[in-house]
Amino acid sequence: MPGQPFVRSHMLPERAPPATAAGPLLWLRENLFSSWFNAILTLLSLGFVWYVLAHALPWIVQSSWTANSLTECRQQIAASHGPGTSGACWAVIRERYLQLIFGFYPSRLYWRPILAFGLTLAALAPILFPALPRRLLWLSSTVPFLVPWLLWGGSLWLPVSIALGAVLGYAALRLVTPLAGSLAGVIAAGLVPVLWWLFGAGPATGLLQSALPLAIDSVQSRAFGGFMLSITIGIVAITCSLPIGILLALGRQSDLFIVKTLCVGFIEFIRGVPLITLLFVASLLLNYFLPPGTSFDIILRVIIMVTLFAAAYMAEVIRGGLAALPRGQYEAAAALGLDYWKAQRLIIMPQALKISIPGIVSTFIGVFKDTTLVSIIGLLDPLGFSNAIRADTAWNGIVWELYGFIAALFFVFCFAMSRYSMYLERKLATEHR
Amino acid sequence: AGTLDDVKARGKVNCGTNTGLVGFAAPDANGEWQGFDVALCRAVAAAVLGDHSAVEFVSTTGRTRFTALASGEIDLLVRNTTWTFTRDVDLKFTFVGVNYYDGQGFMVPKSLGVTSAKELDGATICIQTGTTTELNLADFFRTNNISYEPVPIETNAEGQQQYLAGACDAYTTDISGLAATRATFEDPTAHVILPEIVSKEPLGPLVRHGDDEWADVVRWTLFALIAAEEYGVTSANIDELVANPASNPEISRLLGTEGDLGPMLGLSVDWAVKAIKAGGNYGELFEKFIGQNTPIGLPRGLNAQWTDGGLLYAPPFR
Amino acid sequence: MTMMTAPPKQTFRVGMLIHDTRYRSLTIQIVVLSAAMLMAAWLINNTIQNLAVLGKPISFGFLSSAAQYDINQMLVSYTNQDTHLRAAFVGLLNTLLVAVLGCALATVLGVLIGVLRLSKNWLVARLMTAYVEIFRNVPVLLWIVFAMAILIETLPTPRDFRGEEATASMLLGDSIAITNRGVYIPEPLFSRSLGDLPLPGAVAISLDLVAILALLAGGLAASAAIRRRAERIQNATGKRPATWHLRLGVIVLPQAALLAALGFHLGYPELRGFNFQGGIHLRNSLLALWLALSFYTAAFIAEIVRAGILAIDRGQTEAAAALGLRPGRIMRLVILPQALRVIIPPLISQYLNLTKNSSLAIAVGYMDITGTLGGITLNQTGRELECVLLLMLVYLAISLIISAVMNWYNARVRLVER
Amino acid sequence: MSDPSNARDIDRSRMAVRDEVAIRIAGMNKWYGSFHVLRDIDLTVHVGERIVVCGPSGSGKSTLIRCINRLEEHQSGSIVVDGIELSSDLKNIDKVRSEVGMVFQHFNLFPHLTILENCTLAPIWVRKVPRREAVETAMHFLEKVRIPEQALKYPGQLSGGQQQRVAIARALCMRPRIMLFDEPTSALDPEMIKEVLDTMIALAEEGMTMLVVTHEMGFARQVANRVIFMDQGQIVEQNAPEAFFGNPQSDRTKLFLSQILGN
Amino acid sequence: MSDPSNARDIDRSRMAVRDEVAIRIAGMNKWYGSFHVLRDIDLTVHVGERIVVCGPSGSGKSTLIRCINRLEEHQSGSIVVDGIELSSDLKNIDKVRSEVGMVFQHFNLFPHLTILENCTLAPIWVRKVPRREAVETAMHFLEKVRIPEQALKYPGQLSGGQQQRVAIARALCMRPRIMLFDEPTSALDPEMIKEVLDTMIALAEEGMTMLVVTHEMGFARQVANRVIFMDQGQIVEQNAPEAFFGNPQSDRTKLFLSQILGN
Ligand SMILES: Nc1ncnc2c1ncn2[C@@H]1O[C@H](COP(=O)(O)OP(=O)(O)OP(=O)(O)O)[C@@H](O)[C@H]1O
Ligand SMILES: Nc1ncnc2c1ncn2[C@@H]1O[C@H](COP(=O)(O)OP(=O)(O)OP(=O)(O)O)[C@@H](O)[C@H]1O
Ligand SMILES: [Mg+2]
Ligand SMILES: [Mg+2]
Repeated sequence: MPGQPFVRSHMLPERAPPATAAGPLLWLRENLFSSWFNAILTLLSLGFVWYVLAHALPWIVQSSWTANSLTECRQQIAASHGPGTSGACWAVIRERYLQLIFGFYPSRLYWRPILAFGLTLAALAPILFPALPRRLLWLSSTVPFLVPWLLWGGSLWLPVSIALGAVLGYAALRLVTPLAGSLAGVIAAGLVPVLWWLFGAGPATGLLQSALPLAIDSVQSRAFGGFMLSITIGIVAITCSLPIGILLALGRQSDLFIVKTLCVGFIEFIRGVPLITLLFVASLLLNYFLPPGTSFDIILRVIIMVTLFAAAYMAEVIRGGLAALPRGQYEAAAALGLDYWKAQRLIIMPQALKISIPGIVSTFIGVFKDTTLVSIIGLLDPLGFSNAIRADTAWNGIVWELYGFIAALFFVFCFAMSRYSMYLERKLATEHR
Repeated sequence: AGTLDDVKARGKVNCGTNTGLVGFAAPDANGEWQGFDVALCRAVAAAVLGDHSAVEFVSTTGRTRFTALASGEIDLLVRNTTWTFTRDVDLKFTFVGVNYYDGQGFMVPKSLGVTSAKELDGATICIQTGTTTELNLADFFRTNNISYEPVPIETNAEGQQQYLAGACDAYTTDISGLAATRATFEDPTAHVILPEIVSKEPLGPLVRHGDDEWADVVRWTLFALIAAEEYGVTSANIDELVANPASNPEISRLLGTEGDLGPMLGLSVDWAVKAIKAGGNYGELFEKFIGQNTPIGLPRGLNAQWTDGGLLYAPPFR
Repeated sequence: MTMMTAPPKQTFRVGMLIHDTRYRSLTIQIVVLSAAMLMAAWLINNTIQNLAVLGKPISFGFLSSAAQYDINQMLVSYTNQDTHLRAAFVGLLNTLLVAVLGCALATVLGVLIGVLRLSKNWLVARLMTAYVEIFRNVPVLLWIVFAMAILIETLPTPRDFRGEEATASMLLGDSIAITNRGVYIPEPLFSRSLGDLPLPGAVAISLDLVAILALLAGGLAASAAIRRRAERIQNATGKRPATWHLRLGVIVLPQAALLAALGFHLGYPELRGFNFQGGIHLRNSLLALWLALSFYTAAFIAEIVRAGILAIDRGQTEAAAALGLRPGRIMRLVILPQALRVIIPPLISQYLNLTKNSSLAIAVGYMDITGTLGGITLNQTGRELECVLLLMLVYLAISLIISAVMNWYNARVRLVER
Repeated sequence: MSDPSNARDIDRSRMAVRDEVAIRIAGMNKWYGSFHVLRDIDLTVHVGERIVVCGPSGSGKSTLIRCINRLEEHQSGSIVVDGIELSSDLKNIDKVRSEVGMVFQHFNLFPHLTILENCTLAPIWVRKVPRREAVETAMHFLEKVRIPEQALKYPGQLSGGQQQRVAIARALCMRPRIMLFDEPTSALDPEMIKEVLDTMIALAEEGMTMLVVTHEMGFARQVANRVIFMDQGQIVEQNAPEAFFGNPQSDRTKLFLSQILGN
Repeated sequence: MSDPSNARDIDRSRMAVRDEVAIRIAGMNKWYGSFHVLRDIDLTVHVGERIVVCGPSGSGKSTLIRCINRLEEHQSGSIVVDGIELSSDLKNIDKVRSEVGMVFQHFNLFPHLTILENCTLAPIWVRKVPRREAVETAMHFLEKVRIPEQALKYPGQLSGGQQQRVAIARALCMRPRIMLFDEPTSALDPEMIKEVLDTMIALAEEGMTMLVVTHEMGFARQVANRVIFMDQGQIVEQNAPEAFFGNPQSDRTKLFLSQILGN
């Protein structure tokens, strides 16, 4: 018999679920003890957490902050916590944390790297957080010239004349394009600044400097060390690798066979070898490849190699962004009469880069972590510096405190950045495009 | 242009050092490099530029040190580097002298009960790589027909850590390094340095091949420090000796109060005075950084003046 | 259908090199190619000049001279009288060894952690998140030196095993010794060994191993045959016979027989002289590198696995469940085949990263190819250019092989789309 | 809204409803956390009945039919399917699931398997049918849904309508006695809706017991012998289609119908 | 299918066709690889003509109009647009593209730019119009498509119909003499189709030369002065709309019309 017609006369109210379906007990049961297997896992995890804390906490807490050498540390700890207690000797961090952070940078000039770092953050802010006013982008475009000047010091006119190169490139683009077409324009825009930087910038700086001396103390890059070195290498490499990476990605996407082959070859080569071999190239071979007699500073050489390294990875990230753009965007741009470079600049790149930001941030984290490798070629990054500190008679034999401090600093940086990139990924995923 | 002109034009000496070796080179809490090797760099800077702080220290590893020198990144390398035939001839460097006569030895815990390196059959031995040490070690064990387990390590700090923790039975490196390391132990007396010295390790500063003017400057700066000790010239009495030239003409020539040795080198007349005043004569430097009164506590041994039965022998200043 | 009329002939003008799409790409490519060649020529020319100035013409002759240094861990025989080339080969094998071990452990850990991160158990999921965050946000080099320090500082020395009041003891009936010089485990020995099979290049392979592997291959083939038979039966009758005991049997029994025939026994490590002797010695350097690389990479693999599983639409599980499939079968027949497609490509690039990161071995003195060819050989001979170039070539070859495998796999499993 | 009634005449001869009970739900309640989704559901479905469930979005339609093959758990009340009471006993669940076929809004075909493999997977692994036989059954049902020629393609190569027909064939291959449909046409383009509805009508003509969540009122009129209207987790009204559409009783039903038909 | 003819009366006064030739295609062939997509196309479009192109899927309609502004290259024959022969010379291509506006099926608005920026981008960068003027023009055309109030929003915030109208405005801002439309309404929901068609009708009334690929037969009847039917890469039939719909000559046309109108 099929069911009878039925009409509900009154609507039922919503009722609370039965007791087994809510409350903290339910939470415990569902999240920690939902089955015997889960219960075992929970107990094991609790045991593990307890084990780790029981060993690490006393060591961290029963420590010495004031000693001047490892021996003194041991005495102090034995005195205050009883003999045989093992405790951390944080005194080494107290004495050396400035060195671990700034290396040999002159202490009266510490404000410069701090200011530079702050400026970098400020410049990144409008790029990273689209909600901020667009006018801040002007700051972003001056910072790449300002920050190196703050770090290395010297004449103010040097960054000015280097920035002038960028201006000249833009001018060349605007001048040449109407006369000789956009391809010639782009070539001119690439060539003019390079020529200027190679031949014009030096004399111009000299001239300006003699006309109006404006300079701050210059600091050799040998004085760079500790975290400042890591951050400098990381930021400079990422900033410089971005344009190279864009060009490589465009090259790899293009249908010009030779261009494509060259780009693919470069990218795959760099990605195929470990960074440490590239650092060997920087420290051992780069001088062979340059004209006899040229020799420049190891940190610059390292930055060059790390930049190339980052550029290859960046190219792949940006290629992913380009691939994610629908073909219609290219076609619509073409149908409006935009040529290749204009379409790239106005339509494609702004979108592709935005999609790629999480990938770029991840690349940056990777490069930043990899800067520790420079300790292997003798640069005094935090890890390298920890060795130097351990070579001091007073601190010979100290291990965990230094490693712990360095690890904690790296963790704070990288964790913050990875959170940011996750936030971006979520935002991009939900954003209407 | 020659390196000397470059250095003068630059106003700084670029000096390659170790990334950190107790007593020989390490940055102190103020970020100043200190140590026996470092002091030689400072003396050269003082001699050439008149300012013992006009030095840029470039920390180098075993792998990068020769490239740094060959490429001109550094002007001289003072990094406990052993003078060997191939380095001098094949790698094309010029060793200008010896600032420390060393030899490779072994350190073992007393409790091991070993009294000779020949008893180390089957032992685990920590060696610092990138030096001649591993070659000497291989040779020693091969000639004595005994086996060993090498544990290669990158830095002295790690070697010490492994040795102390018992991860190796013996630690081998230059005797100076062993002594320096032992000195920092909680209980130095619990460790012995075995009598065998398995190699000759003349450690000295080196410069590039083919720049004899610069090699001379470094060479004679080193000799000036050595000679100063021989003649009793110290940083304490040097001012007085310059003011009242002594009867010893050798001292006068060294200090520039007589003759013009300095200008012959392309330096000022009082170059040696500045070099000695930078940190003291050889003996003073030795005592200050690695000698008996330092935690490192090295005896002079081979590094005593020839007059005391050592090997230090500065050619005449004339 | 239609005659192709040839395009109208146009007279060529120079301007067309830039304006005409047909010539333009050619022009660009020629410009780029000549720029690249000029650049290369410039670099090579500089190098030649520099080498001439230094008096060190490129030559690989040093590879055939005696290395004169010892390597503590080798998979093929090596003495300090062997050549630099052989030392490099020993290093390469060590690189491959740690890479293979590392990939295996990283995969196991990564999968475990990735799956546990999705666990309904709140505590476990949190712990695994903490693991992932901690490991991937601290540089791998730091982990390597950290691991080494832990092994050295926290484990007992061989001395602690000695005497009446020994503070440490061997595990599993005196068969495994965990010391701060490494772990000693029993080694397989054969009292009736078949001897070695010499191969060209002074490499020798143990015939016992060959026999065991051959028999293992045979056993696997037989097992596969049994599986195929089970499948045939299932296809024919719908019932799948239980075959695991048979399949296990054909693998295990012949092996056992062979081992008995070869006189297989274990060589236990024992404390003699300064060290444990006998057994297989897993050195600290290997262990530290292996553990650090594996734990570090496992954090990344865990994320990949998690993403791979999450990438499979819930609908797939529901549809399979609605068809009456059991959870185990759903995992095996529906989820895994799909998730693997998502997981494997990034997984392989993690393998690649691990292999490249193994070059950090020098930080703990593990003699991989960077430690031999790029380390001591380079130091002793002063042949930077040759050593570093060779080193890069070796890594490049490894990478290219791994990515070739990856591309092959990707092409094979790509989902068919419209 | 396409109206399949023009397309062909329906053979109602075999669509008789028998007395046997296929599904009996009594006093069933379900909560998501503390949100009360299904409230005191009572519903009896007889063998051969074709029931259309409709109602506003979020009213619990999907949840209801997902409870019937226990893709969701209910917290109180009872559900008996084909004589088997649904409890947390795994065996019961397995039995019920192989008696009840389900078709989803988004098809949920397995993209890594061919169409044929999609259809034979469950018979082989759950029903333990020999492969040959499974293939024959699969081809039979693929013919029934009129796409035998696609058997060796992959789901990604098919249009949406074709995929949904495969999903129906896949469910039929388990020879279920009851079929559940959760908005089977709402993810499809208009041209494709018709082909899927035709397939479902053919199924109804063969006397299959069907529970269909859909807003295709043409289909409901033509095929259903009962329409159930749900709102806020409760059954508000149920009736034969003519009565339901012609003379809705409840205010909510009227409102809903005016919205959906006015569109 | 919505029928805009009910919506408003069409002002045909300005829709006269002039003698001037806007597009002349002669003996044009195109291959994709070895697949012959367009075969011996001959077509002359006069200034002010409004041509509707229809035909089954895959018949080459899109390819044809994409050839006209050289989004695709043709391999033989000639295409002359507004007196400019399309060759591989970049300058010609640029000129043609700024004479010819194109509207795509999927709008292809630039999602990172506001509506206004979408409309001013090309005038500023290609036509080198001062920004102020470009904005004025843009607002003018946005008013014409009746969404001036959306000017500062982003495309993602607009409905499909609004987006398509913006796409039309964007093309118009370049002040093209010819407009190409590739199925401008097929990605839209039925309610939105009408608003876009209305916009296109308004454009036609102003005498714009238009080539429209569409299956909106109501639009064709009302606006077109020629309907072209394509199949397998060839023009099979062309005629005035009344004749085309009332009395199709070719069998293929008849079949196609029966399918599309019967639906
Ligand atoms: N897994 C879940 N957890 C919590 N709430 C849920 C879950 N699934 C569904 N709900 C909620 O339960 C209610 C009923 O959902 P259900 O999917 O059954 O509605 P529906 O009638 O099928 O609606 P629609 O027509 O949109 O499919 C909705 O309010 C929904 O938000
Ligand atoms: N880039 C391409 N490469 C190869 N073949 C293509 C390409 N673009 C289109 N085709 C093929 O050319 C033929 C014509 O395509 P076109 O897009 O012009 O058809 P259409 O008439 O617009 O069809 P629809 O109504 O589906 O849009 C189709 O068979 C299509 O598969
Ligand atoms: Mg639903
Ligand atoms: Mg088309």
